[in-house]
Amino acid sequence: PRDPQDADFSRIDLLRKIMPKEVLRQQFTVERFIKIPEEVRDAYLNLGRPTPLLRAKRLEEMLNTPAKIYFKFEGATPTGSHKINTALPQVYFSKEEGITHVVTETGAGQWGTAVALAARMFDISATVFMVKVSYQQKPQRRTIMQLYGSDVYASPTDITDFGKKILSENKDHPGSLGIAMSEAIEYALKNEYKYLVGSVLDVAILHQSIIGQEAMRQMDEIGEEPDILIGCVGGGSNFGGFAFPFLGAKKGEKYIAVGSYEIPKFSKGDYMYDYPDSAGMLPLVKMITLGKDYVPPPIYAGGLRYHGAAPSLSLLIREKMIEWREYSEPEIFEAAKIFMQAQGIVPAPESAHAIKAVIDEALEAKKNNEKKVIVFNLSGHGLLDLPNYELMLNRSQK
Amino acid sequence: PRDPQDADFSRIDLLRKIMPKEVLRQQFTVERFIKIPEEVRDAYLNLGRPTPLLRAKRLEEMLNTPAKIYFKFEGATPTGSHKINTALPQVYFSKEEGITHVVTETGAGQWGTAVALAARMFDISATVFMVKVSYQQKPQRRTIMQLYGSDVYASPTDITDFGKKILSENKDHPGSLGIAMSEAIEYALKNEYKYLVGSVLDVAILHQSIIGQEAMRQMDEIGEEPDILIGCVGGGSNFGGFAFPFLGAKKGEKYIAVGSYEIPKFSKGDYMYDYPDSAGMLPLVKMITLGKDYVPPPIYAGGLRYHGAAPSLSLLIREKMIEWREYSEPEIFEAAKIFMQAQGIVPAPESAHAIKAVIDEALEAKKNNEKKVIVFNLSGHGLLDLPNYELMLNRSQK
Amino acid sequence: MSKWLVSYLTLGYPNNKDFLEFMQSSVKEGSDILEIGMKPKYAKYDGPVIRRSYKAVNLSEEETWKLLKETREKIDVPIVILTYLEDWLPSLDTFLEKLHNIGIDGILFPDLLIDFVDEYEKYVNKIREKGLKAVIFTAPSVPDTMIHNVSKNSDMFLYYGVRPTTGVPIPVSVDSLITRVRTLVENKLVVGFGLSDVNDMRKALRAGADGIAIGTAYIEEIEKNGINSAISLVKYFRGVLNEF
Amino acid sequence: MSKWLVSYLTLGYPNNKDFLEFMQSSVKEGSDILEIGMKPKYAKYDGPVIRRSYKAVNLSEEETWKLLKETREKIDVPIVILTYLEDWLPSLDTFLEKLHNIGIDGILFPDLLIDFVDEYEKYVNKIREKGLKAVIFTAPSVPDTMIHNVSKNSDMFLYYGVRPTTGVPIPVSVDSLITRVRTLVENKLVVGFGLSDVNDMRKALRAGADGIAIGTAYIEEIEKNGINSAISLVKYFRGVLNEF
Repeated sequence: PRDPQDADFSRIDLLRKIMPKEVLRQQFTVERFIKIPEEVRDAYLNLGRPTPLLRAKRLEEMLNTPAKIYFKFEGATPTGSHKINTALPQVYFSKEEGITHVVTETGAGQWGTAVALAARMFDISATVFMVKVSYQQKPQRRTIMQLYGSDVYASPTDITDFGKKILSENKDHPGSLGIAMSEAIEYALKNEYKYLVGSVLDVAILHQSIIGQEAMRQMDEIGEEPDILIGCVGGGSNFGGFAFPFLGAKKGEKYIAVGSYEIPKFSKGDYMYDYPDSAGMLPLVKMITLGKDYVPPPIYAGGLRYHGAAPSLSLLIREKMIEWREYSEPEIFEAAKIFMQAQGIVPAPESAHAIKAVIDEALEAKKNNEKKVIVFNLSGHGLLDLPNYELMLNRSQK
Repeated sequence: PRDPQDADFSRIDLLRKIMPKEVLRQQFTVERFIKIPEEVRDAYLNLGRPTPLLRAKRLEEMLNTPAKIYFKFEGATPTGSHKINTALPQVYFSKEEGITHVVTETGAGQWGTAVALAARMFDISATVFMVKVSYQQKPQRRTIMQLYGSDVYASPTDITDFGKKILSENKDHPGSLGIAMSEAIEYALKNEYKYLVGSVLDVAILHQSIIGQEAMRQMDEIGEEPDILIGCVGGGSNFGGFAFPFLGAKKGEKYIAVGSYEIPKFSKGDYMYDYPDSAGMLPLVKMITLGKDYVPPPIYAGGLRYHGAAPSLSLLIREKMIEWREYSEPEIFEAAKIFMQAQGIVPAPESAHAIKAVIDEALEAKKNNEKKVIVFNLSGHGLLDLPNYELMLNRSQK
Repeated sequence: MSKWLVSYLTLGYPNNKDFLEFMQSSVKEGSDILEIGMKPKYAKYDGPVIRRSYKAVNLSEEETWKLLKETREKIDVPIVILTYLEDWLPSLDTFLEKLHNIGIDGILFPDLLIDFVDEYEKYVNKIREKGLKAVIFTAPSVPDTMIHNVSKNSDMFLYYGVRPTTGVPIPVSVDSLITRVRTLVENKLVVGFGLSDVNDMRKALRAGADGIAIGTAYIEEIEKNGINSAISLVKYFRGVLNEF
Repeated sequence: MSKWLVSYLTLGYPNNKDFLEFMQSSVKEGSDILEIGMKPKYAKYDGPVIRRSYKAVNLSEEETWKLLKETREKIDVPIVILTYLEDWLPSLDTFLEKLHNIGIDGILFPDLLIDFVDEYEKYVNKIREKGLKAVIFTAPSVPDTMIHNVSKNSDMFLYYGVRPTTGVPIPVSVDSLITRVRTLVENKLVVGFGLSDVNDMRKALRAGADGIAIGTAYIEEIEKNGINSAISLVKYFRGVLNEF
């Protein structure tokens, strides 16, 4: 990470002020393995980890492929996505440091939900700044957070200077992730709370590596060796958490990171230093990026509406150790439908990107008559995205 | 079962015409165990069965109880409730008999969702008559069914004589479960399709007994002996499926069936012959009932809005082998919130009734300092019920 | 010992004359026991065919007893009356005495174990007090232990109805059902109340049933082809039984 | 052999006179090697304190070289220049020749392995060609195998910066970090670029570091209490090193 040229303040120094110490330490660790604190393990257990590794047998049959398809189902966690994996340790370390209150922002709501639950589990308070349009359009996400006991504000709010400034310019501002983040950081600083970060940074990938660690063990238990590993990429934490352990253990021959065609970071992005956040509050990192000011089109896979990819993932893609794909919304809608009809599970639109790549690889294996073992990360379920699916359904019927 | 006095037609004979033969055979079987066909086992596996048996450790801690609390999580199935357990074999037997199309009705949508998925998995068509108000208020349930590939109609429709008749009397009729069922049966008869039944009948409980069978095995595996078994009761299939195997194996000392205070069948119902369906199309069965014409108040736990309880369950309650409880909506909302905050999982409002009983029993165990082992069936998740929770939340804040 | 054929007809169906003729010919063609249904107020556990036969009958009380008496006089095999206990509760003593007086052998209440299970012994004793035999009706819905206990308590034979109602061919696994119940029953076992085709009959007999009760099949035959055809059916069933 | 104290100051900070005085006194108080930072266009990998020192300096190119020459003449311990390769790429040959001509010993480019990793050997060779020593900068983000390889290729010592940036006390586990890197480095190992308190220093030394580089601490001291206080700090750190 580096600070921007002619920085008005040091972003790296800011990290130190807003992040829990242990989280920051882990962000910059070089340890190969970091022990999960017992309290966090208990919390994982309590929420039903390990998540299941399932075989998508009917999908194989529908595709008539010689490939075997397995998936790690992170949607089986109570908050419906992998986000809880890093929310828990971050909240735990906060509490260990005597912090009584954590703050974050959320766009589509999955990260906010995870933080809200983690805070409840370790009995500390949480405040979530939720982008106002999401707050209005995804009331269910807001309801869950509230039921978990968090304070949820529609950002921009009038409880931060930054929010007030935005509102004074436009009373009806719909909000943005950048604004929500700025508000969250300001709110954390002012109250000496801690701010939690949901993706992109190495520490988030580190915490998510429980996905890949579990999956490797589960594959061992059923005696399968993976050939192809696939995940979708928003910031990169679910992909990295899933694929890096396999990569590190040299298990697998092909790793595929799947992004959105509408947000073409892999095909059109540059590899350069850029802000991980659109607010420009965090230190610059070197990554594949469309630029922090890039405005992602409003695709339904809200979690992929991100301009960059985590530095480690970006480097591995540059070094050609990881391949990438980009799929369009109609393609992933079809893939999601096929998967639903085969396995019953409504995938998150984000995860449907991975599914599309899985289907392509399975068909490729069929063409070549190869008995590949494909494993992918189903990072979340799409039960709270059904209104989006309905819109896609209506569109596809026209 | 019996036909009504002065019946215009034999309901028992109608069963024969509308239900798949093997389903009917199982309805009246006296076998202690019935083998699950391999194809159905494969389908269960494909959908992630066995569902997990989890320990609610944080709930224990929050209640500071010496009791241990376990729950069987049927919400882990892709359709989010136990309903798929009987939809799968019913569709499978239909297909085996050469049926290409199944029909059913659905109120809140869980049963319809289960049938839609089961039909897709065995590659036959499904038509679901969904009560019009639900169709409009629960578009997400409708969307899932459509994504699974089913035809979903808002009942009353103009594709059945019965629907047409209702519509001619009131163009804007909101529909009812009775009307939807009548339409489904008429539609099935006219087209020589088969009609599938979601609860109350013994065959549904038989199929649901996979819940209890799995749970017993899982308890054995962790070396625990259950003392108290708890489930909620709509028609009785999730409760029966969960508790009867334990009862039959003489595992446990106390079985508690939990209903809704607002639908006081246990406290105010009679034990008598009554129609299981409000349309009066099915044979009379002897059960605890508020009468088929009883109109349940609009509580959020839609699955408990039923006038009776399955005959076998009713008898066991009469014989005092099973206890009952009834809880009000504010009570179960509090219980749901406690559970969410302890375990993260949003319970279905129906299942929250079981949770309330669990909390009461755990507190009783605390009072008596008894190390009871409580096991309950979390019959479904409440992710698609969040709008209801929001209403409850708003109401409780007033 | 040959297997029993228990033949049923609703009293007065399709009319008094044909009823009497069927009864007499039925014995001639091989019925071992006759069952006679007395039209109830509410045929709770009967299927649509039997119910149709009740509807077709319109005898006054006087005519009912007269016909029953006449039947008894013309028939020399045992006669068992089938009717619902519920209907006769207000005047049970008188009713049973009357049956005994005209020489009826036994009585079978299909609702005895279903609706009066807690006091069934009281009624069985009452039936015997009045000089009649108490034939007990059981079904798959009756628990195993109870079947075992009542089987010893039933006079003449234990009646086991395999289907939830008569005349509706609900699919049941007759072989496993009878194999199972045979082990429970310490008495003659007559299977009926819904047996509809001869394959099912053969299965029941192979599984150890001592006899078969037929009713619906006769009524349907009478409806379609008249009394003579139904009499031929008795002969046919006798033939099937004689295979064993 | 005693542990090395490598002391850093930005060229011309806080002014030419004080800079020179600090450099000379620093050697007197026990610095083994001096590091001199030349203000870059963009101090990519420096923390806020070092960046403030750059901002405070405003030397023309001519003044820069003059001051550097003067420093060299007054100092008899090795001098290593710290500056960004990126800035000097257009005139790298001239730049290196000039450094050599005034008697500078070595050069350290913090961006060499980060932004020019694929061609770092080319630049190391170039530095040596021009008669200078190439001190290589590594950090936790550099892969283990690369640390091992470049460590053999670094002149004088291998520089290992433990924190992602200078002067910001990001929590790191110095002991395990240095224990680990010590096994990889076949060379003298100098640890710095963010070491801020003496506990961390002691940990690094205990874990096998051959020396410690200090910079941010001096600048913060100068900012707060002036040049003399910073000189006392050199003495203090020397004392800590002498414990080992």
